[in-house]
Amino acid sequence: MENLITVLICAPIVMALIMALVSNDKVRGILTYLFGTVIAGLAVTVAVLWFKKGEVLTFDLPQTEIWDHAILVLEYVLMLVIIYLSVKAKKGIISVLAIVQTCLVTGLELFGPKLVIVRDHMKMDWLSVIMILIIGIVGVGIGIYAVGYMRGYHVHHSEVKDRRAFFFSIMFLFYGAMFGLVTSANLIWLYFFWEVTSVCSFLLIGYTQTEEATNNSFKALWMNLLGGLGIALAIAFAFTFIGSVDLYFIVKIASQYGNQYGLLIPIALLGFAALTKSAQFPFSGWLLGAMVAPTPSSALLHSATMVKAGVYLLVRIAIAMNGNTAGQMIYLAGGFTFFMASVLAISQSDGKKVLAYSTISNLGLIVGCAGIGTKETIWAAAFLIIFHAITKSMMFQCVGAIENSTGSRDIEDMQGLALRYPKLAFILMLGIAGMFLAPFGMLISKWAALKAFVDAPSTIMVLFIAFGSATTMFYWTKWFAKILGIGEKNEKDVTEGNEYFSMFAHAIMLLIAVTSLPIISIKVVEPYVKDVFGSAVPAISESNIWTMVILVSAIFVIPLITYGVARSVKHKDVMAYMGGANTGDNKNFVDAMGEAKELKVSNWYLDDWFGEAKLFKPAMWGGIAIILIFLGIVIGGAL
Amino acid sequence: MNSIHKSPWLLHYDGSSCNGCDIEVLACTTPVYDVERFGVVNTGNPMHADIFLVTGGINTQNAEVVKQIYNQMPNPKVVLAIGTCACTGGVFKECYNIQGGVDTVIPVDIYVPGCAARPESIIDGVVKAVALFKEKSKDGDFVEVDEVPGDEEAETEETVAAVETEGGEE
Amino acid sequence: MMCKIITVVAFIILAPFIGGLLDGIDRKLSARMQGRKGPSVLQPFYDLKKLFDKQFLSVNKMQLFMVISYLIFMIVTGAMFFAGMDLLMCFFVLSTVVMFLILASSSTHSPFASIGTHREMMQMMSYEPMVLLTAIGFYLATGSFKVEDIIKMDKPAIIMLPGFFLGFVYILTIKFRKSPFDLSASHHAHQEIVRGITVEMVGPEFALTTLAEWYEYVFLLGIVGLFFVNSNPISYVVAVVVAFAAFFLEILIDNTSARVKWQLMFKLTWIISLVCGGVNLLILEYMR
Amino acid sequence: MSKIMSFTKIALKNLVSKPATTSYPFEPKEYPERTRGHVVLDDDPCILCGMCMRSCPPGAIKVDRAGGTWAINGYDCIQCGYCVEKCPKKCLSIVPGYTEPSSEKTIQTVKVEVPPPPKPAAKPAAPKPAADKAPENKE
Amino acid sequence: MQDLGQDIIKLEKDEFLPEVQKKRNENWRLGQICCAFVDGTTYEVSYSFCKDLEVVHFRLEVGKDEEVLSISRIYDSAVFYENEMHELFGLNVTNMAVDCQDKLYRIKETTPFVKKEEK
Amino acid sequence: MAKRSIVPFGPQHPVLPEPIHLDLVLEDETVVEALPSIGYIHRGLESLVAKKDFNEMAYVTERICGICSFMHGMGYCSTIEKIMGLEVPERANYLRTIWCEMSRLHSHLLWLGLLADAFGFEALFMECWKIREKILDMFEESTGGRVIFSVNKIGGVLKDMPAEMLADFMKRLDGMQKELKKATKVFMNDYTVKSRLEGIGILSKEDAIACGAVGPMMRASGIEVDMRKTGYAAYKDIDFQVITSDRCDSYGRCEVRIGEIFQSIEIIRQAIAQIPDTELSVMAKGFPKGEAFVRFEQPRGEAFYYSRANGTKNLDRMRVRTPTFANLPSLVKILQGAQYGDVPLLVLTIDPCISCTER
Ligand code: NFV
Ligand code: SF4
Ligand code: SF4
Ligand code: SF4
Repeated sequence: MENLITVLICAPIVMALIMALVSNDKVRGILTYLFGTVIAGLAVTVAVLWFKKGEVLTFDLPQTEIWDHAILVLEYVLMLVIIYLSVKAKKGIISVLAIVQTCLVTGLELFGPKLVIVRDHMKMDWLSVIMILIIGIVGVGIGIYAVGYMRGYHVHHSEVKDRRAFFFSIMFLFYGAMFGLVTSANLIWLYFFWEVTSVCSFLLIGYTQTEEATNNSFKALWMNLLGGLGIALAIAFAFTFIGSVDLYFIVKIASQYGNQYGLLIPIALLGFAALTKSAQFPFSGWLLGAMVAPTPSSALLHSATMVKAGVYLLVRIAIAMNGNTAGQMIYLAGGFTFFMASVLAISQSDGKKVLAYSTISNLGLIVGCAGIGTKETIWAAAFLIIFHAITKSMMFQCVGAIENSTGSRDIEDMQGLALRYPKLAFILMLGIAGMFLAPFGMLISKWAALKAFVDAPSTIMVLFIAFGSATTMFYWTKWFAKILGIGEKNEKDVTEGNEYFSMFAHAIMLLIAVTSLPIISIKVVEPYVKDVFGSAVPAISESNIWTMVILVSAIFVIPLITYGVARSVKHKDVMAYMGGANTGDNKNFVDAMGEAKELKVSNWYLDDWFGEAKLFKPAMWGGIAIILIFLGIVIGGAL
Repeated sequence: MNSIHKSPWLLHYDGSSCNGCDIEVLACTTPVYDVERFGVVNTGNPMHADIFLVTGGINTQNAEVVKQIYNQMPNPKVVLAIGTCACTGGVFKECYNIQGGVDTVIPVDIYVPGCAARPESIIDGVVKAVALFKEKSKDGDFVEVDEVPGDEEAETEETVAAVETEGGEE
Repeated sequence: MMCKIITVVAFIILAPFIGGLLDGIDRKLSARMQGRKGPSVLQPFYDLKKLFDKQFLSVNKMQLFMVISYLIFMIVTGAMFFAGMDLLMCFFVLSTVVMFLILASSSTHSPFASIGTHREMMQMMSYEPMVLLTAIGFYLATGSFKVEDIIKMDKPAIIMLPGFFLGFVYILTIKFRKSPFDLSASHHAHQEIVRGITVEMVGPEFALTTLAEWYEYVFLLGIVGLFFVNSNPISYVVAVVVAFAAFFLEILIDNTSARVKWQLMFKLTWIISLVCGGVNLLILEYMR
Repeated sequence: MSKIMSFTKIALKNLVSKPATTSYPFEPKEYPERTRGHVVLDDDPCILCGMCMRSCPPGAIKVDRAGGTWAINGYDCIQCGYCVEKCPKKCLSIVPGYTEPSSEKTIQTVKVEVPPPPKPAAKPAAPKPAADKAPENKE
Repeated sequence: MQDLGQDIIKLEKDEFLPEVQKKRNENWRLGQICCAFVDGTTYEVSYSFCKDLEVVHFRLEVGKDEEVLSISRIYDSAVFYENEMHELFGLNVTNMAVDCQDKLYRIKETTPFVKKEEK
Repeated sequence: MAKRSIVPFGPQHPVLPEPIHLDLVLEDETVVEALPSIGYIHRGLESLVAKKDFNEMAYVTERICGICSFMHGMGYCSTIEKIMGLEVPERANYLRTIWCEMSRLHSHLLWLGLLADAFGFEALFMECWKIREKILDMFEESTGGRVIFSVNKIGGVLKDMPAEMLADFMKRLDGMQKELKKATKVFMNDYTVKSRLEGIGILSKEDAIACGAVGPMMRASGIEVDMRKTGYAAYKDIDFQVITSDRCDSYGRCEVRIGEIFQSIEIIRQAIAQIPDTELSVMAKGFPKGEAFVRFEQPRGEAFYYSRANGTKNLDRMRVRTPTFANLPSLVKILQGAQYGDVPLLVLTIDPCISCTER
């Protein structure tokens, strides 16, 4: 197993180096398929092998010493890279963050007190396996999609310099970093991988090298570095107060002793770091800015995997947050973000922006679950991670494909997509339904979360969910409604086979995940919860889950039947009602000047209510307030 | 099979009436006359209507509108011309912008004279119209599309056919 | 089990009759409040039959498909409720139901239907929090989301849930499409959006929508009743009486208020949900 | 002060009191005597002078001297009463009762026996009741 | 029957606009504009201005093919009157703020009020 | 990121009894552009002067509109009376005044009802129309018509109202007043109603003058102009205060019209008390020659009547400038930036009468 994990982490990095050298498009495509298959295969193998044993595994990589040193060196390399890039872009101030944290961590490592408790550096449990599978399958799917997408992208955006070699290279590097992140138990290692993902994200956001992209990429960088600083500080505290940098040990201690002896401080700091990574308010800005990046990177980094690193970490430390101030900070930040982001999403008409807000919002929900830190919420959080990763990745890809075909990712331009691009529309509709409709996975998870919050009990979270669900419903529904409706048939679909392959693979994955929800619950999530909490109950009773599964089938079967019925009914076409001024084709009416005027039907965006101009700042300040107040309490309480 | 006589929903369109007949039609729905006693609902939407009440004569602009609304009403349907203007053009028939009564554009089933037509007359007219449904629905399968009945002058038929939407049943 | 099946079958068969009758009573009472004689109480049934008898015109084929799905899922929701299943799930499915209605109307590319659609969404956004909170209230009061468990309590839930009850009756005004919140479908009076969400539904299609609404009436009144039902058989009578009283109240509100705009509806509904639901929730959680 | 549901009192009062609705089609309506319903001709004194025809704003009256008929299109008459005012013989009157709605626009024709060239102040010849008021199809 | 300001003030075309502007400055409102086509040769255009209960009528006499300057830039509400005159009488009103292009009433006939004389 | 939609509002639209078309460009539900189009009722009846003689025209003009029918007939007759220099007998003047005010009552009540309908208060609509029926009954008893009266002739009126009838009417009006008080209170005080009226459709005093607004529209913007104060018919003998409001919004317009309802009853009361006993009409001899402008206060505001006679039985020109025509620019003005839900309401607050406007 140790070796396998090593390969899992190293192989992508090697592949990244190779990809950086390939400039031929065809070769790159073939290599991507090949490497992708290898990575996915490795991920699945790891998962299967681990499952055969089915127990928590702590281990060290072979030659841990070398790894330790390598990471130490690489940390400095990373720091230098950041300094170089930020100085080059005249944003040198950012490098201060990098210098401070790197020096802090490495300084402690090199010159700090000897660690009292040294444990294994690696750990594998159910959660790691879930993450590995997500990265390995969803992530690789996105990689395959990227081959076709980037080709189309450069056809459309001729102004952007073709740096695909760089793009794919970073992508593979990112896989490796992610695998490392989710298997590390040593905080210093985790910190290192964490920084690598930040830099990957930063590089990919700046892919187009436009001014906007550069600005946004640096925004992402400094926010993520702030998170990195959080981890660095957490490490520092752990070093000095606990004498260990073993994540699990820290969590265990903290969950046992609560806020005594400042044990909660590292937990709170880790939580803080996770908030930045998961783009919770006030750190949501970077994720929104990241939408300038080509869609595969949005799908991979900014929805399916990297941002999940934040919530992953939170779920890891959740048990230590149950019922204390650190937990309050996290769940308030999460709940607040869940609500605010879903409200803000209403005012967006850019498809990717909506997805971004929705991602932030859903991450907020997971964060909230983790912050509460009970069995049920962790159950819910695990499912939210799974469903969100699959669905969102699929939707990002779909919006990207739509953009490549229609030249726009504006929701208004998706009018009648069901007629124009039936295949893409199907994916999109499945995704939207998956995001909020009963009885799809996200909703079940949300339901579980709701129930868990009621039991917690946490009135404020219940209210956040109750109101946030309502707003969530609004923005999804209006998007959904847009896709149906009339449109011109037979528009040219330039989506490539590999893109469809990935999207349909996701769709199938989603359906499998939904229908096998009970199995996943019993085989994966419940054991995990049991491992952490000592016992497990699924948040939703089994009978309900089964009803849901039946409903899922119903939701496909019933419309199929009714579709047949509806088709067979005799009818006569009639003009749509336009007050008697219809010119006959349902698209034009007689206007005030007596001429035909084209009808326009647009969605609502409620700018005066929920516009970014109105709510973004308050949301930021709200987030800042929550974090400052509770961090203050945690730290103040310890002193 | 015929159930419309118990629930005739009506649509009122003001052609170029002077409002006199108009407000009398509205008055029919108000407490003193209350046509809802007979199940009449003033729908305001051609797609839901069974009876088409037109007040006022036909002029250049509203001819198209009247035809369109007529075509948007599902079968079976009847048309009532309310008021002298709608019957014949009335006092305005010599005006340059009045083509004449409603029957110059769509087939009219019942004429309700009066200037203004009294609510009582309108009620009588509606009652007569409802009786017509019995015959109308007997005319075979009304799910079938039928063109505007050709009991008018050829010229009318042409213009009406011109605004018919294309495409028959599916 | 047998008993459950009987209830569900009874719901499926009887609900349209009850719903239609309620509709008829509504129309009759409204007419009388307006000083009119009004139609017969059976009028809704005549209307329904007529609508089925009309020619079927269609703007978009998609619509019929959505409307049928709307009806079927509405029945499923009601059936789930009367089968004693999970209340929260009923509500979740209910929002799926509304989705179908929204999709039905938005598929037509009609300006009025489109505005109706958006208002319907706005309404949904307004009442959804209270709906969810109601389910949570029941859970806190009785320890279960399941209707079959809730009705086995020995005290009516209303004792614990007065705030939720108020809030729920409040949003019923929206769900029943009554003034002041009859914004998207314009059941009563004339509205700027013509018939809003149902504007392009012709004959049979409109009939199906009406039918679904009747099912919804019964389902919603069922929930009103649920606040009162407990293991005591007399409570069922009380529940029915209260459901009728609530219905009458809605008619009265309908006839004594102007239609407000959605802005006000949204604001008021959220505030009331927050106050009624939130306060009661806090109290319940504090009591726990 | 704003109140909510301030209409309640009126609504409830309406609910319990008798509705304002007439039972029109089931009970005939009683019109006030001035009601301008339709124009009737007392054919005795009529001299078919055509004054009414010329003064009628919509042109609803047709007087045919040669054929000896006076005809009115009830679907064209706007009940203005101008003919009544203008008739030199005062043989027209406008009385309650509206022209019935129907599916055809019919014209009421009255046969008028015009007396021989009138001698001033002479009584008209013995009238022959012109009962032929049967509607004729116009179109 | 008393009606204030019955007198109609005849104006020449060049003093017309300044007069109107003066009225506007004194906060008079535009009462109406009426056009009549008399004798088959001239248009009589009457402009009425009101203030409180007072009223003043200006009268322009315009030849058949002559032009009238629009006052719609002084009084917005003149737009409807002027378009109406143009559509029904064929009066040439120039410089209108909004020109409906004879689509105000969208009638079939052109200039129905002057037809007989012209054709 | 507001996106625009376009809604063809009308010509057939249930909320407006009359056909008028508006191209509404919306952002969400906010109207950013409103283009009205008229002409669906245009008949061109002013051109009938060439075909009908000037006496017949009295019957044509009262059919300009079925709501303000009486005053149209009267206005037209007045122009001819003025041209021919006829002195209308006093009783006729008083009768005209009474009928004018009854018209105003019926028109305002009709409007109140429609307004209630526009904001979705069906019961209130019914209540207003129920009360209005009583006035129609009075009309029918006195003139023989419910909405078109045909009692005006050049030189006077055709029908008299005997003293018993007047007394009876007064009694009925007293009864009505009580009911009206209750119903109008709802308009003025109800929370939901106020939420629809207050602050909606603001037309400032300056705008009102610039747009040439008339009638209640203008008076609700705080401008005190009422043509009845010029003292036509019997108004010279009647004591009344012009009702205005400074609110400038829909609520103000509603307030003004409600005030006028009660004022009308009061005016009728005064007129009945003072009505003299004279002839009903004077004979008009010959054909008129000359021209005349007359201004009257219609329910919707100031109307201009103009006739130009040339000494033959056909007039040269007859023109009516109706209040709604004058109020259209104000409508366009207040529609800008309104909410879509308020559009019918705003259209109604000018109390539009399209058949008057387009003639
Ligand atoms: N008042 C009035 Fe008229 C007139 N003149 C107006 O616009 O209603 Ni039909
Ligand atoms: S018939 Fe008379 S009342 Fe009716 S619209 Fe014509 S003119 Fe007006
Ligand atoms: S009815 Fe009178 S006016 Fe007419 S023809 Fe006879 S006599 Fe002459
Ligand atoms: S009442 Fe008027 S319309 Fe009727 S016939 Fe006499 S003049 Fe003609």
